[in-house]
Amino acid sequence: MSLVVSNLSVDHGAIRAVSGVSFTVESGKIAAIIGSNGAGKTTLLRTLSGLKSATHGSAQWNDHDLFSVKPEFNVRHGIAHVGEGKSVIAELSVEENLHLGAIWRKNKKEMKSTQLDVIELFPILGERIKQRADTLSGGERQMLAIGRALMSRPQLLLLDEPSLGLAPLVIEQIFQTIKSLRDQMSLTVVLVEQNALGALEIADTGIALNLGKVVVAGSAQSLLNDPAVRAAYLGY
Amino acid sequence: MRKRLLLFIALGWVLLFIGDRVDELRVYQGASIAVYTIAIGSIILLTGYSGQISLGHGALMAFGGYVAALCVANASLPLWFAFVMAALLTGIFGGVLGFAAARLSGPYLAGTTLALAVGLPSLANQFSILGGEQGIYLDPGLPPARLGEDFSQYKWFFWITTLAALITMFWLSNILRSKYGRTWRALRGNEVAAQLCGVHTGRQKVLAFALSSGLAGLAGALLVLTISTVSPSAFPLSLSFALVTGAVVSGIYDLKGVMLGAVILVIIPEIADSVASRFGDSLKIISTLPGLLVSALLILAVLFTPNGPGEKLHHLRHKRKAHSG
Amino acid sequence: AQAASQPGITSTEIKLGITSPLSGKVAAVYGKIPGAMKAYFSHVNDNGGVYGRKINLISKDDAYVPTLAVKATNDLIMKDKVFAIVGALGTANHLAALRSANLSGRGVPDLFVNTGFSGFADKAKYKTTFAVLPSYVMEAKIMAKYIDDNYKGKKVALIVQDDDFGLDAIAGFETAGLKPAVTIKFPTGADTVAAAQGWITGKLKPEAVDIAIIFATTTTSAAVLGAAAGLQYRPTVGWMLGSVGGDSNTLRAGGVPLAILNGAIGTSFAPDPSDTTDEYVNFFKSIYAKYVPGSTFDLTVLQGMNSAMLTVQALRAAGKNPTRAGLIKAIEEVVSATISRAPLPTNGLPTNS
Amino acid sequence: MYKFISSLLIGLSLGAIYSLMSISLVLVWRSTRVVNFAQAGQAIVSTYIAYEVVNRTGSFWLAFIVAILAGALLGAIVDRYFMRPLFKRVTTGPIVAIAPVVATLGLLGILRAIVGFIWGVELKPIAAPVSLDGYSLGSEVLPFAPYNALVILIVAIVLIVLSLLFQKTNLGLSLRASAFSPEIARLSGVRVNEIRTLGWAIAGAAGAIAGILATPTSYLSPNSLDILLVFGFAAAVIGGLESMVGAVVGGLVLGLGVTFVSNYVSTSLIFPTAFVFLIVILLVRPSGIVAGKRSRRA
Amino acid sequence: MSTENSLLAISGLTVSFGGLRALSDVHLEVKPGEVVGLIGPNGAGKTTAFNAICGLVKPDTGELFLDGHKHAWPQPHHLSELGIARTLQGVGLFGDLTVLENVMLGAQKFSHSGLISAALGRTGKDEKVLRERAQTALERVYATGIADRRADTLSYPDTKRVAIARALVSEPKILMLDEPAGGLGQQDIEWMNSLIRNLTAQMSVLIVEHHMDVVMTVCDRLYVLNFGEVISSGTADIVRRDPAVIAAYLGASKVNS
Ligand SMILES: Nc1ncnc2c1ncn2[C@@H]1O[C@H](COP(=O)(O)OP(=O)(O)OP(=O)(O)O)[C@@H](O)[C@H]1O
Ligand SMILES: Nc1ncnc2c1ncn2[C@@H]1O[C@H](COP(=O)(O)OP(=O)(O)OP(=O)(O)O)[C@@H](O)[C@H]1O
Ligand SMILES: [Mg+2]
Ligand SMILES: [Mg+2]
Repeated sequence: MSLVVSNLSVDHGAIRAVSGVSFTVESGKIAAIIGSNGAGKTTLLRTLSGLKSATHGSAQWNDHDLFSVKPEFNVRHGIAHVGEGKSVIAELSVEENLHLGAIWRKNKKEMKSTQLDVIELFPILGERIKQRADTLSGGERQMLAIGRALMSRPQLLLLDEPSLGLAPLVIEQIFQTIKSLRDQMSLTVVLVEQNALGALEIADTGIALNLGKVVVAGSAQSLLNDPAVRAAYLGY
Repeated sequence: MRKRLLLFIALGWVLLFIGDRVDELRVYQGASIAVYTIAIGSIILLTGYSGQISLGHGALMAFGGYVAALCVANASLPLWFAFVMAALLTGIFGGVLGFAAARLSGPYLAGTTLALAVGLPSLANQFSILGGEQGIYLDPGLPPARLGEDFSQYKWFFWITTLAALITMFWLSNILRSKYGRTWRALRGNEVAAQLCGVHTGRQKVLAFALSSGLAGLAGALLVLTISTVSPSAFPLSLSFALVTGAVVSGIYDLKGVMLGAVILVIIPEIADSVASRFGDSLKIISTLPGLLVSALLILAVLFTPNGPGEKLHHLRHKRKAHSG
Repeated sequence: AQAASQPGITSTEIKLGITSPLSGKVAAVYGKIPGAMKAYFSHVNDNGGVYGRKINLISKDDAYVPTLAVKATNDLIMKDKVFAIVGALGTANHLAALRSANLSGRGVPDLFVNTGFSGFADKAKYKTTFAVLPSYVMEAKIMAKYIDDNYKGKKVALIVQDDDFGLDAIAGFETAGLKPAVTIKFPTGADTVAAAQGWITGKLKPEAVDIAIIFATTTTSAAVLGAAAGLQYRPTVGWMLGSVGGDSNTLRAGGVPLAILNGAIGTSFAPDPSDTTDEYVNFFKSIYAKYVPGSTFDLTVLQGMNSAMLTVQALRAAGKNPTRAGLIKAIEEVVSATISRAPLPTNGLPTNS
Repeated sequence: MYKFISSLLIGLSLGAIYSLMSISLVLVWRSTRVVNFAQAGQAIVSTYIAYEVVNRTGSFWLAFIVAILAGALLGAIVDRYFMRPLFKRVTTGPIVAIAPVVATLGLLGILRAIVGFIWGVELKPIAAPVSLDGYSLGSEVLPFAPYNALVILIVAIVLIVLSLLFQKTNLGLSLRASAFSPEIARLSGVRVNEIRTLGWAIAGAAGAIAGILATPTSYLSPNSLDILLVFGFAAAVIGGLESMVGAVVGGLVLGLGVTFVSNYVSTSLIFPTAFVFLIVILLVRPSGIVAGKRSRRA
Repeated sequence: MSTENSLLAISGLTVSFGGLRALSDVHLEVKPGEVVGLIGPNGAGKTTAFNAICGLVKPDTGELFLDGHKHAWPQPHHLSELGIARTLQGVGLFGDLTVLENVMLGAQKFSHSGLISAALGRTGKDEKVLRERAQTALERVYATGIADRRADTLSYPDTKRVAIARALVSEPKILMLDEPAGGLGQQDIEWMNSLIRNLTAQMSVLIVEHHMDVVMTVCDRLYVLNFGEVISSGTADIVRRDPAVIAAYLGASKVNS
């Protein structure tokens, strides 16, 4: 039970954005992927969920080959992706955005209860439930995006910079939430973050990317203690 | 800038020289190309730059055509003045329309201009001064005597339309390169950001619509010159669509391709004609082929050179460089 | 020897050209004309042609749009180098073509234009143009006279297309001193049953008209009569149909019930195409059936074949070595006589259809 | 009074037909953000097919069903083999905004040419399945026949069925999500391509219904639905493009407006009326009568 | 409240959207040469306050003072003339314009040529002025090297630079930055800090930001919004220890770090 990525390379035209990346995330663990702007983090995640096609390499989630189907079917294998930059549908209401997350599941009752869980996690969404998503503040949208992904009750959650634009308290909450999702529901999380410190603090393993290549990988603790990592990504 | 002026003058000489060497049919086609050049230019300004879609430019051409014909037929004004009036009044009409249009976007604007194209010509029958369906005769007068005896009517039209097209293209290319062009492109991309840069977006959209209308009016007046008559049926919906086609084929964003678009609009029916005659003279083929070809071309253009031949060439050149380098 | 220098004339061929709407909104009505002309020319060609020359008719589509008519006419004259233009159709179109391509200045014969616009009779302006049909003005005058003779003082309504064709009719009725109580003008393409219901319930019925004249195309006649059928409406005296849209065959094919047609008064300047006793109709009909099998023979076909027949007569009259000028002269001198001898127009009187 | 009631009834019948075309345009707009000008072409093809069926079997209702199926199939084909490649290829530059408009116009031309080539320009009639004789009110016969009632009934059914489909099922949400943001919809497990094609198919069916219902009261020719397209589009814009109720409201408003102006002002003002209506309504409400809320700007 | 010596001040600002009150009775001022931070939880109304100042939303009540004088709420396109420039929370560059053109657009107010001279192609001088100003602005954000690139091909940090250059080029007296550091890596954040500090010689800065490093480093004073109300204000040190702010916004962990 694990996510296994091996020797993955991805190109944007002539630019090789991800180059020979391999790593494994054990089921029920959090992997933090850190790296500066343009390191290839987003590209990596988009490839895993199937939005972008890989040039080389493979990725397996348990027995499922992530690259064998279109993204809409990866969701059915329990893989949810929250895109970079508030991935919500602006023209739909908050509620519709949430329903969308569970749309491929037919069980309405289950959907209702999941929605309650999500609202408990982000109460502001409950207050704005009938509003169009584009009236939300930047941070509220980020919460909605995560909420939408959780609506599909995923086993593997791919999160692209969830802390972007969020208030410190909320970031902390979100990181705590991720942690508790892991602990309580044994959710596996691939967490891409600029906020390396926060991410590594909750993660089990850490991977630092630079120019598409893995520069350091190991337990999160070891990265936190690595002076090179501290200098490059943590700012102290 | 001076260089550009010289370029235009040189181009003018070349065109006139060519006009002297070819037969009359080509000269007539040349005049049509010049007219389409202006009309397509007006679409490029509007759609390519300010991002507004018009499916009703045929109606604006009709407006200009009527203005010019009225000036000549009723007020006996000289031709050049009639053309200036056509551009001016259509521009003003477009500006008024633009006040409504500027608040609309995308499909709403497309719908409104489409309704304009359908509605405006049939208004012509409401006013007897506009000559009903039969229209008004625009008497172009004879070419000036000093051009010689065998200087044909069509050559005269060719000179007039080509000169008008050159002047318009010179102005238009200047405007599109100036801060106006930049502003329109900007507000097409992000209206709020443009406002924060100090752009009065409403006013700029109206301005673009008015200028584009003015050009369409001028093109309409020149079109009327080449057929000597203005009547409501001369500006069918298909004309409006043809202009959009021409603009897309030219590269909607690129004034350089504009002549190409115009040439294609004129040439396609010719090709259709010769293909049809090869298939014998089935009336069905004669009547369906031109429509089929124009439509097919349009689709091929959006599919394969969506941003115009200019961009395509650019890419090819880069590829070649990349290969050789 | 002289003929060799004439455009469109070779020792074996006479090239003629026609522009007409083969596509677009009026194609359904007029699109058959070139085919009908070709049928007649084929018949002539198969019987030896004109002094041994075959007639070759080149047909161009103008979609009823003046710009396209100009282009097509220019192509015919300058590219295909036809000897003459025949049977051109549509007033606004042909006016534009005439003026822009300068037919009279170039001396290109412009024969038997298929429009009733009275202006084409102006020989000072259009030296080479000949109209064959009596103008719609004439037709309207005759109708007006008929009404005056038989239904003096009755309330008349006039339904016309808002274009040259309709304007001609209005002018004709006016000069004949008939003032319609109601005039309904509608833009081309807006002649649906719903619109016609509006005309009937909104104008004809409230005004209690006695005679309603439909001076429009078949589509309009069908729409109005269809709407009338649904409303069980009939003007107190009855309907009166102009020649263009009064063809009962077409109307019946379009589902207009026979009952409503009965008692309608039609004007037709050609013999009724369904009249099997008329020798010309039968003659044309057999030709058309032979060369265009499967197509219905209707008034438009008759009109086209008639133009073609006149063209052949004119060409014959122009002699063995036809020139453009000669052709024009021949028509002026000879064909005018021929026309008066020919059965067309047969009578100015309305026939019951 | 008779005149007024008649105008009202004519306007409603006319508006009902506009509504159908308008609904089909709204459906495509909602599922792919495209104004489908080819709809008139698709509808004309399915109506000609219906004409052939009527001719051969004499059954209007069989033809009606065949037309719906043909319309749906054609809609699906247009999306699958035409719009999808287009969206794949055209991704950057100012052309993106107008490419769909232009492409569907091109398709309209092609479909019309094909129809002209196969069936020619001669007018073809389709007889109405029920009587065209108006109901009477006292001594007056009204311009409202069983056929008009049938049309309005069908519009109502189409509206109700589609509204239920959209509001009570996930399909509506999937359609809108795919239209607004294919990527997010995909990430949520929506089979975006199939859903969009389905949207086009449903729209094609609605357009086919409009085509076959419009024909018995007029003729069929390669151009006979053009006016319907223009009015249907105007109706959709008046209605706000987003909702099917809006489409129907827009259709009825336009049908009534055109009829009243024609009957009370001038018969020749039909087309200008549509334009004036559009301008006036859009000046008051720039995104239609039944518009969604304006979005936040920054 | 004294608004005499402030560049910009708002008082009693209330904004609501339908039934939702996004801001209520907000007071805020910016003095010359000051960097003022506006912080608060997501949805507290920070961007809305910016939008009100910029004329992008219409306040229910409230007054605006510029240079100590009462001023009507401006229209967005008047801001540049009033000496106010703003960046957007998204980046808001014009994707198909080049970087230079983007920045030149921000300098539009220095161009005075009209349509006629543009048509005749006589705007060379004018354009040159704009170009030079744009170049200078790009130099200030160390982005001269990318002047000819199309804006939609830039890397994320570069877009942020260009957005700031476009704001700077109009020579504002007040620069409003909405989350300038959002999404930036550590090095770029440090660069941003020093840039903002350097700007204070020419202008005042009003900044919305969630990155506490940035806020605490560059801001002279802070206002904290929560549910549309100012719950705390003062210097960074005072605010970060305010229990209300900790509870509503910072969370316990930030206080000690
Ligand atoms: N659509 C694209 N086309 C071309 N190049 C791209 C595209 N998307 C990303 N790139 C390039 O690929 C590389 C990796 O980009 P990516 O977005 O994956 O980085 P990232 O680590 O997510 O950065 P950030 O922290 O800014 O989000 C960069 O050099 C970027 O310029
Ligand atoms: N146009 C609008 N219509 C309805 N509600 C709106 C609108 N604009 C903003 N809001 C609401 O007002 C509140 C304040 O929003 P605002 O964008 O000002 O928050 P913010 O403080 O900038 O948050 P963030 O830090 O997340 O960007 C939010 O709850 C938002 O949902
Ligand atoms: Mg990223
Ligand atoms: Mg904000």
